[in-house]
Amino acid sequence: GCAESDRDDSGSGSDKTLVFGAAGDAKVLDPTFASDGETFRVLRQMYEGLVRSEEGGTKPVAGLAESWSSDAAGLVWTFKLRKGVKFHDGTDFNGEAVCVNFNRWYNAKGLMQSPDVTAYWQDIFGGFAKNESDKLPESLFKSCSAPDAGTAVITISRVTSKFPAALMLPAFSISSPEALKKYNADGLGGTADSVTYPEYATGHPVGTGPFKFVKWDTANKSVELERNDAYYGEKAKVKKLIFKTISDVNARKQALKNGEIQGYDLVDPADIPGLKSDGFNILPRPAFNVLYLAINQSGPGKAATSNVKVRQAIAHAINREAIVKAKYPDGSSVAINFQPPGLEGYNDGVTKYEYSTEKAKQLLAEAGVTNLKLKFHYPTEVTRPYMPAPKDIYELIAADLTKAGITTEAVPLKWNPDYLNAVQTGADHDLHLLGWTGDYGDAYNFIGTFFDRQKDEWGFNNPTLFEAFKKADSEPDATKRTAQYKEINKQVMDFLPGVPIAHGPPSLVFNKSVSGIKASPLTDERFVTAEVK
Amino acid sequence: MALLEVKDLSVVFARKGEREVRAVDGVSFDVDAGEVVGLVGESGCGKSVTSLAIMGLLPKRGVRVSGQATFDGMNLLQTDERTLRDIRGRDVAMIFQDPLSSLNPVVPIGLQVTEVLTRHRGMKGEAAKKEAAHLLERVGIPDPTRRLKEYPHQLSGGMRQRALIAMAVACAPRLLIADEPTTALDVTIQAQILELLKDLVRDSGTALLMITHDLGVVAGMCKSINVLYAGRRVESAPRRVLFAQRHHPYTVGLLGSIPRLDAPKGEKLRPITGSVRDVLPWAEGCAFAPRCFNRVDRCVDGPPELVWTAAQHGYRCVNPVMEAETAK
Amino acid sequence: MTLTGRKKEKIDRLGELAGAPEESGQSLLREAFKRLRRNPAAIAGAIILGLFVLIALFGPFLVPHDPVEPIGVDNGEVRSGQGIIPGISGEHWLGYDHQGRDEFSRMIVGARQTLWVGVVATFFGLAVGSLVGGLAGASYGLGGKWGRRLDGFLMRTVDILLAMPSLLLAVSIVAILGRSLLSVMIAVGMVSVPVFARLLRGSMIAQSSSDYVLAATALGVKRNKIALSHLLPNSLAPVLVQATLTLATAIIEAAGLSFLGLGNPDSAAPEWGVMLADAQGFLDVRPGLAIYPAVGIIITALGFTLLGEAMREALDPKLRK
Amino acid sequence: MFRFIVRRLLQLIPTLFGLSLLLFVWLHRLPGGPETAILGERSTPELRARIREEMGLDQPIWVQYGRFMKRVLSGDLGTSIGTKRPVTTEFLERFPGTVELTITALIIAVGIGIPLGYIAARRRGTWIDQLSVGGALLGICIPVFFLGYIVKEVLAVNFGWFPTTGRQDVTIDATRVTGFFVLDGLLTREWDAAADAIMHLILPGIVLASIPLASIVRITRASVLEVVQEDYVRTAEAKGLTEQTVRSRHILRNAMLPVATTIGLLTGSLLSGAVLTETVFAFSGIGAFIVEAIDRRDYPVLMGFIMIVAVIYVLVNLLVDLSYSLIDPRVRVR
Amino acid sequence: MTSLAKDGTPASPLVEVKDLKVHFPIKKGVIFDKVIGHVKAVDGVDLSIPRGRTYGLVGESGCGKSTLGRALLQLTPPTGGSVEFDGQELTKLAPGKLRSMRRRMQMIFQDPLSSLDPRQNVESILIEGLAAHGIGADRGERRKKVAETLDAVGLPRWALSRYPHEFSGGQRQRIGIARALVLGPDLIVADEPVSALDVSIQAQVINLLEELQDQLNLTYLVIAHDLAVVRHISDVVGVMYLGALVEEAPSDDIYAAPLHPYTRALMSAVPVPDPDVEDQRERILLAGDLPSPANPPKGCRFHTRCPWAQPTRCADERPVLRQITVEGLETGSDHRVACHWAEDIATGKLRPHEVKAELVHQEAETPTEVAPPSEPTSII
Ligand SMILES: Nc1ncnc2c1ncn2[C@@H]1O[C@H](COP(=O)(O)OP(=O)(O)OP(=O)(O)O)[C@@H](O)[C@H]1O
Ligand SMILES: Nc1ncnc2c1ncn2[C@@H]1O[C@H](COP(=O)(O)OP(=O)(O)OP(=O)(O)O)[C@@H](O)[C@H]1O
Ligand SMILES: [Mg+2]
Ligand SMILES: [Mg+2]
Repeated sequence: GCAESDRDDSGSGSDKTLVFGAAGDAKVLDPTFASDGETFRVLRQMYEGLVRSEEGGTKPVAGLAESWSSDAAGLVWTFKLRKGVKFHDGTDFNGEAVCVNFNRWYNAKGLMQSPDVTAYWQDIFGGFAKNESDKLPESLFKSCSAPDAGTAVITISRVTSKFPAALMLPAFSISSPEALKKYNADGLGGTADSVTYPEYATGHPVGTGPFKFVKWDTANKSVELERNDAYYGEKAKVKKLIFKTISDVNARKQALKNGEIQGYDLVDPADIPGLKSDGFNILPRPAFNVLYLAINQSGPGKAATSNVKVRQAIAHAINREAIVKAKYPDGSSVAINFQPPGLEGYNDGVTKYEYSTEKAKQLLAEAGVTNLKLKFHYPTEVTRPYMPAPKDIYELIAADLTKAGITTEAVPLKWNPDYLNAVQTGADHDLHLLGWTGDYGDAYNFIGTFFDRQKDEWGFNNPTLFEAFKKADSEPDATKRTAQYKEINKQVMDFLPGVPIAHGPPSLVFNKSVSGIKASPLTDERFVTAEVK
Repeated sequence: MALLEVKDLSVVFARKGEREVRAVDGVSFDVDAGEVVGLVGESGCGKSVTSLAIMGLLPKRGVRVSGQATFDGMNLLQTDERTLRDIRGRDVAMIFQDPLSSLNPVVPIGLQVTEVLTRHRGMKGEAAKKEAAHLLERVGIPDPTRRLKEYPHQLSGGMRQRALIAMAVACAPRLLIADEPTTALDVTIQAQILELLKDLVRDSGTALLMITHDLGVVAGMCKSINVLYAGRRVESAPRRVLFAQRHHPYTVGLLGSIPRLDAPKGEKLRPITGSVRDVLPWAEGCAFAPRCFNRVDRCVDGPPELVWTAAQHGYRCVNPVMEAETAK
Repeated sequence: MTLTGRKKEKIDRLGELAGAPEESGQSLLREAFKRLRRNPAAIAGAIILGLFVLIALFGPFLVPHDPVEPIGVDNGEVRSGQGIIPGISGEHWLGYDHQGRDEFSRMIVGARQTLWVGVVATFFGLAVGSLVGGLAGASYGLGGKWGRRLDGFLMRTVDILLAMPSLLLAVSIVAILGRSLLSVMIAVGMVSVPVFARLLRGSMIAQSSSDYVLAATALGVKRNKIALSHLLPNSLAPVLVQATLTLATAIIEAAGLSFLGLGNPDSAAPEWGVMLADAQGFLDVRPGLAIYPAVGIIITALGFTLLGEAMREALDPKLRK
Repeated sequence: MFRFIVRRLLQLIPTLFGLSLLLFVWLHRLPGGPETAILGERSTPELRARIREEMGLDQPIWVQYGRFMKRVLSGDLGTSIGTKRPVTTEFLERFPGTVELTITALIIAVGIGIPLGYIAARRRGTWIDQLSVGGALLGICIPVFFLGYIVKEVLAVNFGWFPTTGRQDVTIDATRVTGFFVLDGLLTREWDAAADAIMHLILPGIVLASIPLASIVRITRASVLEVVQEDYVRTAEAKGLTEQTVRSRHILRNAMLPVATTIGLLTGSLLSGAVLTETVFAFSGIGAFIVEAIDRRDYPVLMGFIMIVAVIYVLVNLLVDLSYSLIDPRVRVR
Repeated sequence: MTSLAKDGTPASPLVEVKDLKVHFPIKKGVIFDKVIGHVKAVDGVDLSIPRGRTYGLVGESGCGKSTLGRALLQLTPPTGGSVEFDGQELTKLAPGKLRSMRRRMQMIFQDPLSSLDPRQNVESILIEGLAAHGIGADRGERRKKVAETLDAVGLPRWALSRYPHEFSGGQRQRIGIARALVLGPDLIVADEPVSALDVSIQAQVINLLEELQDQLNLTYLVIAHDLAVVRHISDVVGVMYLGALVEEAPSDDIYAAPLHPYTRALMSAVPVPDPDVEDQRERILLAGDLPSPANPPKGCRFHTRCPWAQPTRCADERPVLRQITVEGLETGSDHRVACHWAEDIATGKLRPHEVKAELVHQEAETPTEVAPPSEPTSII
């Protein structure tokens, strides 16, 4: 009966189905355990957290919490919750439910403490109520209380710039306490090297979002959701939303052309003009990422690379404009910071290293380095939003470096785990390509992730820099913090641990018949507004 | 008119880029109903090619066949493939040298027999099976109904040859060509098979063209004998005539080569020197000349003609061996 | 006998024609080669391969452009990130590749690397496979009870190799040896090891029951010598034929590895397989980038296969008729 | 026969044991472990160390192997590190797809390959011969991703005859019984589901068939060439049998033996080798999953899958050997 | 046993075979092979070959002739019995000693082509044996020896650089003979040396063998299925049936007075190239085929096909080779027969009767091993 009446008020699009081509399978349906973009995309349609990102942007805006405030010390946060929200199972969303979720995470035991299982909790909040491993840090989360149904108060143990922005991560979505209990959400089975997810995580996700879970057809690589007719906000315009996994980008394109899917993510930049001329809608996301060339200072060529002149020479040698022009889609830009423009802390006034082979040669000469040969790692079989064609980019950089008199030895490795393993551990790499896409709108999520402590990836120890990060992170005042980040960016670009290269906008594409979706730099596209003609 | 008249049959293998091989070179002979005619010669002299040419079984490409092979008034060499298929197996049948390789290893004996019956006598199902069992029995295979279900490898050599004969005589052919039917068999089995063939000819009036390299075999069963050398008939005579007085040095040599069971011990064999490879092209003279003990200058003047004596005895030799010399 | 003068000569000459051939002894291989020369397919294959080898040898000296110089990127003509890759022009006969390099020059220069990959990979597979298969075959054929056990052990090992998905095999070889041209070639070669091993073993076992092996035993020749100087040479024909055919597939499989991101690390150096794999991002934009190397590979593979098949026929005694 | 089967199955045990040991050591020697795969760009040495410790990857390899074997012997293949689902479940879910695909490909390859090989042999040395062999070769020479692309572009995008991805239209609400979609459709009488599943098999089937096609053509050709000059074919001709009878009963039946072995071998390699096809067609099968597992260093999945694939490979070849004795009565399996 | 050499002096035996048995196991089993039976290819054969003489062995295909020949040369290890060669027991010889002993005993094969390595030219075929035994100090010396041998077998010098396939059948067999001769052996086992050859070539080879024996005082064991050939070249003929000798006699006696029913049947089956003989003679046609050596009939092995088989003894008592004395029949001391009723048959007291053919079930001897794969598996 309910569906019948809905049909009338939501118009002609109501019984339509939208099939979206995802590049990978969702891995789990419990947000707590999720850590990858493909899983997030599915969960975001079913779940909501206290905070969410603004549509099409990176700033935190109201989610299930309509507003929030902290005490002066920045440790006690009070969230005013949205009223009249119900979970898909019909139970009420309230402060109690928020605390149940936070306490569930905080009190995780056993396998739940595995970094493999609760990756984002550990990333943001560190440890648990009772840390079972001495390697776990103290938890950032301290307690949660619900003074009334419309309020949740969360206390944290120290000031950090991450909070509450990080709460927009889907991993901190609020599940129905009823369902958590009913489907034994914490009942992870097996042993650490052979974990099994409980029922909740594999087949019964219950959130508050605009779509409800229908089925997960692993044999046909698809997840099916349907409109949540009891959604408090504007209801979804399509009846069914299906995510179908097509990992090969050419296959996604052909599936779109053949009408099997109505849209897909991670469009190959080279395909964009063609798709456009075929009448498909390209939705470029703002470039919330950065590609950099890391120069490891304790690699085989450390004698040279630890010399800042050599690093500067490398920076000058690379024709970043040409690379961006040749290999990136429209709307890309050459990077001069290790963070994208538009994010607080971005600094226009950093030292820029213009393309000049001459200057590079001169700097090398000044450094007294001749016949420099560097080991250059690059990943294969991968395209990242910030790096559409790593091999091509490597080849262009290598050609540039050769011109400046630096020879490179190529070490191509499979992205995961070989490549990441090789460049993030040990010291057997001089140059490598890597980058980052922001999780939420915060500078620390970029530069902090890269440079806030000594890392094998970079191989340098710069206590001043590390100290600056610590200071900025614990600065409760946002404006001050931004100024500090600006300063850090300048510092970084003078120290030049690597060369930022590009910010590239990844794109989604949709069929002509689909409208109403807005691209998000955080890949937080909301299908609730999608309309299929 | 004889049942089968072969006239001037020639077969040339002419494949691109290879030397032409004149395997059969103007061979003529007749076979009458109810009689056994022998075709004798060493390996490679063209016996098999002759029989295959008559049957129309030579490969289609790279072969030139000329002359005539008239069977019952019909020139088999000019007959189209479709008609030939009707004749083969029904009017003219053939059995081959190696009984194992001549039977399809993956098809039961029964089916291999019944398929002929089905093809030419339109028999099907039980009737065909019954008839097949009857045929097997006729060629002396014990317990035929069981044998029908068996595969060639389950039969002994002699049984296989019998099964092949059963297939050949399934439609009571008027002409049977046997290409060295006993060469692969033991003497005791050979005797059984030869006896069987003799009986068949006697009982059904079938004409039999017996191809062999064993003069002993033809001595016992053929009415007339043709000796082939390098693709040509070098001597032809009724068997008693041939064994009594052979004229061609080749025939003489052949007989001199065979150790006889009944000959007294200590007698030396008198083989022909050289081998079949040492041939002279017929166009140049007598092909046998290089191996001949009796050769003269005239031998290489040109191709010798077949000379006929009164007793239907022909020989292709310019310096034939006469009676006195045979003993030598 | 009564033959005189010229006539006798004639007979002797003609008579000996068959017995004593013109030149000195012709081994089976030579005979096979003669048959090969008459086979149009073999000739076609040989011509293709001859051209291929010529290009591989001399191509690099004849190309109009440097095959690794990103001309098109430097001058801004190529913007593959936006789907702009200019095609055939007077200056660049096959256009640019996605990195702004001259496609024609890359095709020509790539022939060498392609050939090299095929040859080395096949050689590796052949060498290891023959070693294993030869040892197994010889010990089975000549070695008695213990020989059979050794053979059993070796063949079980080969079975394991065969049961292992070849992709995993290749991937892990490349992972363990590190990515280099050599490990790609070894990986491709490794996949054909079981094929060669089983082929040679089968062939040797078949030969080991032949009369000439018995004859050699009767002569008192030592087992090792029999294995090496009789069994091996006589069993090699099918293996060699297979090697020719493997050469073709090796090139293709090396390309497959590049497609999976495991190819030659020096990716700028042109090789058809790599070029083909690189082209997959631009199938819509410039299908030519896939077509040229694909056609190159197909023609080469065709050449090897034609020759291989013809060799098989030439060497096969059963098909000699 | 029974003895033969038992014997072969028993022989499987040492092979599997050897394979597991080899594989285990081999896999664990690969650089990078599941921890890097799990953590991706955000990995830190501390996190990696913790995961290694928790998963027991820091223990000596033989201890790990012992643990693995203990679990396997108790019938548990463990769970996937990547999906946290039991390896057996994953396998049961993905294997049917691969089987369906393999069967389709074999039907196509055999259906085209055997006639083509036969014709090539009968017209040996003519242009038809060269064309068939060359044409079959074309299939294997064009890389799967390219062929897949072309086939999809022409038959799907252009003509719209076939779907290009997946095993079934995601909007069809089909009941799953066995996991074999076509079979399920037939069992549940959901005809449209079955038909749709078949349509989804055709393009990947064609592409996958291109790999075994060349082999089948070549073997058929060689085999027919050998058989046609056998004496029994001459006997059959001498019996005056019709051309069809000679061809089917006497030539092809004998020529099929080596072809059958080849098909058996190919089946084995197709089962685990359909990687690229599965990827290009977003087809849920084990090939693509194995590749993912390699990337993730998902040891349990790799061990489990490869062992199962090895068993299946052996079983398929056992079947081929048995079918041998059906086609050829001379062969007594031993 | 004494016999006279050609020149009339008593010859000492070069080879003494006693109770030689070769049983090939028939294996079956689930995991490990169990022996479930034996093919009794040779089952208790005694024979003795005097120096410089020729012993001929005839019998139907599959009766074990080749196996006997090979076992004698230790090419197939015998299951039991002894082989004494020039006073040396071969069966107990160490492998190394045996190998050097091989110089003195050589073999000639039935199929000349398949017994020659197609990839060796004649020179290396002939030198191989010399090298294996270190005969001849250097290459030159060996070549000389090879050349002499080539002359002896009547092959032209140009043959040296040729390959086996370039020769005709007769020439190939000469190469095979030369290979055996070049080592200067005492004994030559010739397994069907002429069966694959044309009659004219056959005669040439037979003559050659005889000449060589005269020149070099060779001892031959000649195996053949053609009684006429065997009788022609042999001094003593042994008739074999299903793994055992049924009759042994000087070659003249065997024709003049065949004693064993099987010998009689064999004799009557051999076709004679003489119409008169053929027309007159009476055939003893044997029914059926040779029974399987894996499961030989009890008692006299021949009794299932014997036209003279008697209800007693034949089916349950295995006859031994013995000498018989019959009135009116000249049988030498070296004429032995294995038949219970030989006397009665010889005198004509027993008459042949009809025999019904029994089924002989043939099975593929060695089950075909499943063919190895020859196609590349693809990575992708
Ligand atoms: N298909 C063929 N192509 C070329 N030459 C052939 C072919 N078949 C036969 N010959 C040649 O024809 C000649 C006669 O061969 P044929 O088979 O008739 O001899 P044969 O007398 O039957 O000998 P055998 O006793 O060995 O069976 C031989 O020299 C042979 O080489
Ligand atoms: N290696 C072996 N393994 C098992 N059985 C064998 C073996 N060699 C020979 N036989 C069997 O031994 C028996 C005698 O074989 P042998 O070869 O000695 O016979 P033959 O008299 O030489 O026959 P032919 O005249 O056919 O050469 C046959 O039944 C044969 O199948
Ligand atoms: Mg013939
Ligand atoms: Mg023998």
